Amino acid sequence: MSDTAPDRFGLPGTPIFDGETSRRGLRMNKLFMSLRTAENRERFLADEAAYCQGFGLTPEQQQAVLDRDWQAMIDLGGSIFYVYKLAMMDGRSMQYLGGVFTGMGEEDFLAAMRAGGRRDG
Amino acid sequence: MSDTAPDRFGLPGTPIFDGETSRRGLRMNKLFMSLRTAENRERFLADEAAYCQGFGLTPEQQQAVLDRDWQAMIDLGGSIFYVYKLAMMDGRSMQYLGGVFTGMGEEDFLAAMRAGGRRDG
Amino acid sequence: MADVIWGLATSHVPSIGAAMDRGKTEDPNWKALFDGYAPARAWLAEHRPDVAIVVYNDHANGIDLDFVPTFGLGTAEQYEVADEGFGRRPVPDVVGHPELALHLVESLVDEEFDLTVFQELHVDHGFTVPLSVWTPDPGDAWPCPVIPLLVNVIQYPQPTAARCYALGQALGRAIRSYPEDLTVGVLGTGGMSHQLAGARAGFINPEFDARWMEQIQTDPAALAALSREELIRQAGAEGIELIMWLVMRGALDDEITKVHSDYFVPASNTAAGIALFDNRGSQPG
Amino acid sequence: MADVIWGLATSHVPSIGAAMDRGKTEDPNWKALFDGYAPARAWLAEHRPDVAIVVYNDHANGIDLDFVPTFGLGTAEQYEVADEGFGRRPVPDVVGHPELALHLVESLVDEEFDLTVFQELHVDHGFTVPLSVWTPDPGDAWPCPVIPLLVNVIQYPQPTAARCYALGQALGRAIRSYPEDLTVGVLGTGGMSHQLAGARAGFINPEFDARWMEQIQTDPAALAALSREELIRQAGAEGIELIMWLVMRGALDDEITKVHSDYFVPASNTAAGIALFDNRGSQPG
Ligand SMILES: [Fe+3]
Ligand SMILES: [Fe+3]
Repeated sequence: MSDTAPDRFGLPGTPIFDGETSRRGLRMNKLFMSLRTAENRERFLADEAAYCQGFGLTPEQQQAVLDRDWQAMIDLGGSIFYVYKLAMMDGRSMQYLGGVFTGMGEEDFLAAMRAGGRRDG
Repeated sequence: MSDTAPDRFGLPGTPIFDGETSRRGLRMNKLFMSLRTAENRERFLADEAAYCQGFGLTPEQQQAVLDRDWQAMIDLGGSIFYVYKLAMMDGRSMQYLGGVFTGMGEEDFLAAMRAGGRRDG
Repeated sequence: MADVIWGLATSHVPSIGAAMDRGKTEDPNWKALFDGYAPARAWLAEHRPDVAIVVYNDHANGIDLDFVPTFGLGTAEQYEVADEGFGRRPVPDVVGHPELALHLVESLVDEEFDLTVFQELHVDHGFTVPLSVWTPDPGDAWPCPVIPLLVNVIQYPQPTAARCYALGQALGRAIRSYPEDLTVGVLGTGGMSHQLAGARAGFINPEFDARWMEQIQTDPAALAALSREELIRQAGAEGIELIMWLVMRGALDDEITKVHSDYFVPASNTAAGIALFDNRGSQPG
Repeated sequence: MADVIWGLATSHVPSIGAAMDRGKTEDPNWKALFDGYAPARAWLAEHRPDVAIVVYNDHANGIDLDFVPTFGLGTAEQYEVADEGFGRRPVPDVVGHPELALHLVESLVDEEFDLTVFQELHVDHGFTVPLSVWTPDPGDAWPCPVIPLLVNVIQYPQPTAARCYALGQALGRAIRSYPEDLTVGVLGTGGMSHQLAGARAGFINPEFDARWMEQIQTDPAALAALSREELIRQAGAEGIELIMWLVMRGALDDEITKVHSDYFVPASNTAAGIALFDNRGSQPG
């Protein structure tokens, strides 16, 4: 877990999208949701920083979006269902994201899933 | 009560805005809510029939709006809080509407309210 | 631990706000109403809480009929005052209290209240008029952060009176379980008897209102036992919004002290009431 | 009187819909999953209800985070299929059943479930994938009108598992109290174990899933006793959406007959399950 999301639930490695997280990520998640339309995707791609500023992202959130730092987006309040809209736009799959979050890389992550999924410990 | 709103509650003279009524009046109530902006009020006033059609009102609802038939608007699914947006645009008060609904006229209605309000039968 | 220090019940008729905004409080049609507010306002000015919770309903301004939540709770940092059609009221936007609000959400959902959580909400006269009743001259800011608690009173089926009272009781428990020391004021708004449409428009029932005013202090369970239909029969189609007073009442102790109450007819088409209760047990004022 | 004739639990992973929409159901990665659906689909095709209720959650398509209802129920005549970003699924829009839906709202609000009532709603894969699992080739229309029942599983605090089960039980009573003779199918969607983000992404728990699959039939009260935290620990951060199966289960009788079930890993990052239950008591099939 990151500094900004202390693990009050005792569930390590498991981001919980609670009210405080949702509050922190609201503007950024709204941006992600806006990417459902082709028109907004074009506007975003034409000037990503300006688009982020239009949605009122914090500097850290904007940097995470520009860098496609998926883990940082989650830490800064992104909901995976919303973050995924940006990944989809980039042509990235949920398995690609799984590879990023676990540090395994997409191929190994996919292989682990096909082998029955990952287990605790 | 009108034909379209049978008094299933046993409360004569008392419109109940229930789910069925809300469903019947949805498009019309949306029109009323849209009148909160000056721009929409101008568009409405420029061509009321076209504006009604744009919102998908039934012919009866459209006629009620064009005629400022306040009772018909209620009978056809209007919520008083939404219908009132149209009345406000026309410069009409809630007392004016009370005069219409009761058949007393605004002045007598206002006098009755100042005398302590109306009572049952 | 947070504590509810007072409960304020008040009508939220838009014309009360308009009379204030237009400087008509000394007008003969209005003077008695505002004179009746004076003792409550004076006491409230001496007892500013750290946070307030306003139990209210929206009137086609902040939400529409696409979705109607039975109960909604706002967790935002700020609530803009809605433009209801002809410019917003000249009053400050509302600062929220997300920390307490999020605590309330968790407590109430755990107690099986199926809240809708709002992070974005424009508040209308149902919300700002009670704040003006409390604080006529807020200047740049209301006296404290405020949390909106929305109740569906417009579209049948409204929550039952019993459910509103139970929500208030759970709200009281939730407030008392907050880890920080905070004082809280709770406002229950709406009413009293009135009906806006239909052949019975203009209906006012002072006997019922007197009963309500008495029992909201002494026997809220009796009021919580009333059915929707009985409430509409006795208080008028729109008077049913009195159920919001029961949410406020539930958050207070069984024994409360009345500071002041008053009753006035008509505010527009409505019987207007105010009732202020001290909830600080045996503590001195 | 209306009767629940069957309950169907199924995952609603978007890639299941995508595999169907792109003709990949015979692909080696998918064939076993769709083969596992076949017996349920065959039985369902023989037992078309008059109305279906789909218990599901939205995924940032029909609603956003401005307001998050714990429970929502749709009373609309029609629900458009959402465009989730790259064109809507090539499946029919959904015809609603306002009459039954309004009856359910009144019954459930009377039973103190604080619903949010939707008259306008775009439905996403959480809703359409289960319909596709049931009916792979709907042609121009789904087999019957459908009522959406939304559950917040995305933003903590979700309703407890116990509350979901209680909602299902009240839903069953509400259906049985409908004055018209109607047959009803109830779909509980989501799950099974999975987690999409965090260091534990990709987590799958076949032992827990097997327990869930067994007890959803034989001992739903045991599942309803699990806390949010325990569900997330056992089923993953997103696996908590299994609570929606409990709403479906609550609407069925205590004794139900399993028609078919199957389990498959992975559908995307998810363990996918299907379980079909006959609720017609001792009646012959
Ligand atoms: Fe009101
Ligand atoms: Fe899901």
